[in-house]
This record gives sequence, C-alpha cells and structure tokens, in this order.
Amino acid sequence: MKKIFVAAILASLAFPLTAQDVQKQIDRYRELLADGNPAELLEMRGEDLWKQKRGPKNASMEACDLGLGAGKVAGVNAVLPRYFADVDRVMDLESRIVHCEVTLQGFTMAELTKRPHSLNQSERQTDHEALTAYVVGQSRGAKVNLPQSHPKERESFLRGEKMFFFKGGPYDFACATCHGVDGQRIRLQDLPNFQKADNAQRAFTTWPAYRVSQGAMRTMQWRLLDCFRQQRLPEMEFLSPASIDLITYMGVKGKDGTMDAPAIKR
Amino acid sequence: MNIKRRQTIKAGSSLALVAAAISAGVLPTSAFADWNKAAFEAKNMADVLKALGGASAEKSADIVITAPDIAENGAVVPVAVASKIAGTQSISILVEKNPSSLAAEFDILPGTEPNVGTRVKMGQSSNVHAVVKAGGKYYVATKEIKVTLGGCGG
Amino acid sequence: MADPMRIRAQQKGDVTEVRVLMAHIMETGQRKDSAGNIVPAHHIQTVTATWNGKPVLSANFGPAVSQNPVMNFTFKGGAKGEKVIVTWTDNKGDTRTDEAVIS
Amino acid sequence: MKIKFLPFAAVAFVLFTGGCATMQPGPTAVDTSREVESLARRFPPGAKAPTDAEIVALLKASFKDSPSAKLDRLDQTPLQMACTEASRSGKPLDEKLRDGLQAAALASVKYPADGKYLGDWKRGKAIAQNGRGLQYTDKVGDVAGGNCYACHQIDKKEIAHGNIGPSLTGYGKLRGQTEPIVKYTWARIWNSHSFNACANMPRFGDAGILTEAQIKDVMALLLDPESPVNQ
Repeated sequence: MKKIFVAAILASLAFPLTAQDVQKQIDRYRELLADGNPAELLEMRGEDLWKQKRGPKNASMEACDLGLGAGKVAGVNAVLPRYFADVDRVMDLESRIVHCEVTLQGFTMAELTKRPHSLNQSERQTDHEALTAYVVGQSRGAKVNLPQSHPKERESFLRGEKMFFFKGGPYDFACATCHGVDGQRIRLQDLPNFQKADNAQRAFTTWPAYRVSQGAMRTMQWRLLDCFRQQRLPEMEFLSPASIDLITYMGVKGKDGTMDAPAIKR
Repeated sequence: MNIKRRQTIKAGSSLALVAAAISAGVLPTSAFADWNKAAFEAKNMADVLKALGGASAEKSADIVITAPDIAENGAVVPVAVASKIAGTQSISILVEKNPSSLAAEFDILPGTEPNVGTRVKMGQSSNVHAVVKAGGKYYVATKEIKVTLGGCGG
Repeated sequence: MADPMRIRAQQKGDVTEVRVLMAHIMETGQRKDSAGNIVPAHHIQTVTATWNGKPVLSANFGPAVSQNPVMNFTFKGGAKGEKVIVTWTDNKGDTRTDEAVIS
Repeated sequence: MKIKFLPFAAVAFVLFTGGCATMQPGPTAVDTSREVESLARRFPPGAKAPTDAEIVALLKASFKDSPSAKLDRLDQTPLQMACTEASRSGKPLDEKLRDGLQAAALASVKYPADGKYLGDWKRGKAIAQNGRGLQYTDKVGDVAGGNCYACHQIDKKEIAHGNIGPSLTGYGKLRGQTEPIVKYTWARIWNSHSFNACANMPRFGDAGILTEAQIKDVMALLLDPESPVNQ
C-alpha cells in the first residue's frame, strides 16, 4: 500500500500534468466562470439606453426594425445578418443598430462609428457595446437560422466563404489556418473548426462575450477586428462589407445552434 | 460629501432608499467593520494576521476552498470558501504572491452562512489561502492555483 | 457615475442564496497608462447587505478583487417577496445601493 | 545551390515521416453536404459567385491603411494564392507547383554570415513566449516575438502551449547538433514553406518577423544542451 502511494507521488512528479488533465481543469475554470457574467450589467445599461429618448430627434430605439419587424427585439440575433429591403443590402446586427440610431434618433454615422469599442480595462464600455449587449441577450435560447433565400444573402455567404480561406499578410494566415481543422488549440484555447456544425454553432452562439482578460464585453465586430489583428492584417473597418460577409458565413455554418450570448470567456 | 458622490446617489435614484434605510436603522454603520488599511497593504500572511489582530493560523481540514487548479486568465479567478468550524466569525481570501496578499475579507454575521465566494486577480501562479477566524482563533487552508498565459499572445 | 448592481436572491429551503454583480473598474493602483503614469487605485472597499433591516453580510474588498466584482453569499431565513438591499462604497467615496426581491 | 540543400530536405523527410499528420494540418475539405448542394440552392436567382479579384477589392475596401500594417498585406503572393485555393477546395497542390514553391522558399533562406547558428537560449525562451509584433497596433520597428508557444509545446514546464505545430520538447536531445540538423532547423524557422509549401508556420526570417540574432536565440532554445527544452 505504502509502495503504491510512493509510486503515485513519484509518478505525479515525473509527469506533472497530461494534456487531458489540463483540459479538464480548464473546463472546470470555465464552469466556475459561467456562474456569474458581468455582461448582464451591460445588458441592463443597454436596455435603459434602448428605451431612452435620445439624439437630435429625441426618439427611442423601440421602433427599430432589426429584421423581425419594427419593435421586435427577441430572437433577432439568431436571424442576422440578413437582407433589408429599405437599404437594399445585407446587414449584421451591429450595422442595423447603428442604422436605427441614424434614421430614428438622428445621430450621424461619423459619430457612431468613430470609436465603437471601449479600450481595454481603463474605460467605461461604449453605448454601442451596451445596446448590442441588450439586443443580443434577448436572443438567448433562439435557434440560429439565417435566411438565405434572397440572392444578396447568398452572395454574402459565398463572399464570406472565400474570405474565410484567404491567406495574406506577413504570417500567411487565413481564418481557416486556425479555424479549419479539428482539435486545434492556440496555447490552451481551443479553436472552433467552422467546417464542423457543432463547432460553428458553439462559436456563433457564444459571441458577443464578456472577456475576463479585458474586463469588458466584446461584440462580434470586435471579435473579427481582433482576429485580423492577430492575423497581422490591417485594421478592419467597423461594419465593413467583409465583416458582414464573414459573420454571414459563420452564422450560416452555425445553423440550428442555440443562442447563448453574451457569454463569458477568458 | 463630494459632488461626484452626490451625483452617483441621485443618478441611481437610490437617495430615498438610502435615507429610508438609515432612518429605519437598516444601515447601522457600526454593525459593519471598517476597511482595515493595514491588513490590505500587508505583504504576506503573517502581516495580514497581525493587522487583523491575530498571531498565527492553524491548518484546518474544516475549511473547503472551491477554485480551479488552473486559471485560464489571472484577471478573474473564482474562489469560494466554506468553513465548517463552529463559531466562524470571518473568512479572508489571501493570494500569497500578489503585491498585497489580502484580497477580500467577509464578516460572518449572526445569520450569515460561513460560505462565501468572489473572484480575485492573480499576478502569477500562487498559493491561495483561506483564513478563518473562529472563537478568536485563526485557521487556514491553502490551495495552489496555476495561472496560465493564453490567447494569440498579444 | 456608478451603474446599477445585478442582484439575485433565491430562497432555497431555510436559507436564501444571494448573488451580486457590481459594475466597478477595481483599478489596482499598480497599472501604468500609455504615457507611463501610474493609474491611481480605485476600488470598492466595503459591501454590506441587509434583509428585513438585519445585516446579513459585511465584506471588505482590496484592489485584488476582480473588475466588475461577483459576490455570492447565503443567509439563514428569507421568504419570497422580501427584500435584500446591497450597498457598496469605494475608496473615492462613491457608493451605490440596490435591492432585489427574494424569489 | 540546389544540390547543396538537398540533404536538408532529405533529413526533414526522415525526421517527420512519423508525424506528417500533425506536421501538415491542412484545413479539412469542405463538407460534402455543401458540395452536393444543388446549384439552385447555392445560387438563388440572381446570386453570383464572387471572383477572386472581387474578393481582394472588397477586402481592400474593408481595411484601413496604416504605417504599421499597410493595405498591400492583402496583395497575395503566388504561394498565398495557391495555398488559399488548395485549402478552399480541399485538394492538394499540383506536385510541380508545390516543388517550385518549396524550392523558391528554400532559396530565400539566408544562413548566418558568421557561421554561428546558436545564440542564447535564455533570450530564446523570452522570444518563444512573446506574441507581439507586426500588428496594426504596434509601431513600425517594434521588436516582435516568435510566439512559439501559441502552436508548439517546447519547455515541458510551460503547460499553456498550443498544438497546431508538433511538440518540440527534447528537440536537440533527440536530434543532436549535426550540421544538417542545425541548417535544416534554421531553414525551417527562416521559411517553413521550404519543406511544406502550405505550412501554417510563419516565415520568421523571410517575412522579417524575427531578426537573425533572435533566430539564433530561438535556435539555442531548441538545440543547446543547456536549454530547458533538452532537460
């Protein structure tokens, strides 16, 4: 008995941690984190903002049509990006929120897109982040099902697909370099493979997310901006056509996933 | 009272709430311990204990720390502590290798269960101590938590 | 300006479980800004909770409590519909009080 | 010139035959459900498939030019173009094309003029941990890191390592410090496309990510018997 005990101690010293051990413990960390998500604070702030009369036109956002009809907020993030006839193009959630702030409240595009994301740690989250948090939170439990019947919706997907595989920059990286293979990790963070439905669902349904490493909730637009930064491409423009096409691609790949955002992540 | 504070209370529309609470004797400040500056500035467990009014702490198996073995990020490490020691008066969470060890201290009032949780910052892998005061004596349990670097690296 | 807390209080048998989310920067006083200057400490120092006028928790936080703090505690008693009131105060004197109805 | 390099390629083949699956993880082929999707579904009336030129133009319209990350990063090299198509279609490169790209990559490798390949493993350790550099948020001329741990296991004590590349634990201990090994390792770091046209690993020397001195330090981390990698 004693021998076995000593052997066990020696073994644990010789092989500090197996990859499975580490993964189990990381899963445990994530489970404990999920118990309290500060993104809820931002959702509350966003709800107040949504209902507040703001801007030169002194109007609230409550009449905004996010894709399921004017004033309807529940479930919209599960069907976006989609085609909007009033602008004759495909818009993602964040583009549509900004669109409503311009058309309903009279804000200018320039002021809304100047600095949509707060800085790390040191700054209060922006109104854009708060509004996005609120709207996204109202889609929890909704099944992802982006419409693809309009030619422009399909074209957005096809462009997004091509962009996903586009290798460029000094590192020769494409989105697919990290997100096109099963079981890959950067450091200890697993990388969803968008060619697998369950992976794509998990990724699409858990963004936006509160990032504990930044002390802030980050939107899907930010997620892409920062992926491209790590990819060593130039700075992605907020609400750019490429961002919308890539979100369409991810959303179509994540079909039938159940929305669970804002989530909480490292 | 500074202006900022007044604005805060007003903006939160909780002025009435606070006033009502005070007049009803709901917030008898004396019931709550003052913030112990010396304890929060102490660099190690011995100095924290001294600042809290103790001397040494006895190891105890009746203190249970619930926390991950590995933290994916040191900025947020969930730590919960439950004490089965009779007459638990306070529970403190200390991170040994932080610049100041004491992270949080909870007074266990009559009626409070000796079971609390929060999240702490850890600058690096470190021992985390749960110090329990009971019957005027101090007890401690310790758990090592590894902090890892993560993400794409920059 | 302090944002509201999110408080959940749930009766479970003869105890009530309380979970509090607080919006606060919890600046450590050790971080440098982009210009290289130390950002002064700014953190919650005390958190108190009452139920039916009775104190049920008192906590002291240092700057090592994470940004946007999460705090969970449990007290004996509590019935559905009763109120739990939570107040925090930080080192700059800012304070915030919010309440939740026990469910 | 070519003949001189052949032995290194041969060494590479021997070293990594066992680990090819992990060495060259190309993205998995596009799923079959999409392949068999009817044309009508794929292209609703009026929907057009985008051309490569349209994609580049759209990307350029979607990114901002800045001194530290210019828009020309979106102009693909022939290798980037070929490997984009290979991963999108799930079909490997044509052999001739592949060999040509690999030969060009190998020809790009600059070996140290002073003939010294190994620097300081302690500095190499820091370079392997550092993930900064070449981002639009960086300043031109900022020192970059190698970020090796993002993809590789190296020092066994560092548990936060990725798995996109193979484990490099015990690299020098297993392989020794013979000239072919040393030169192969250098070439692999300088331009990994020399041995696998569509390798995921960045061209640390060729793309100017690390300096020659930094690569020497990383070499020491891998090959120096004193390095923790070889303990």
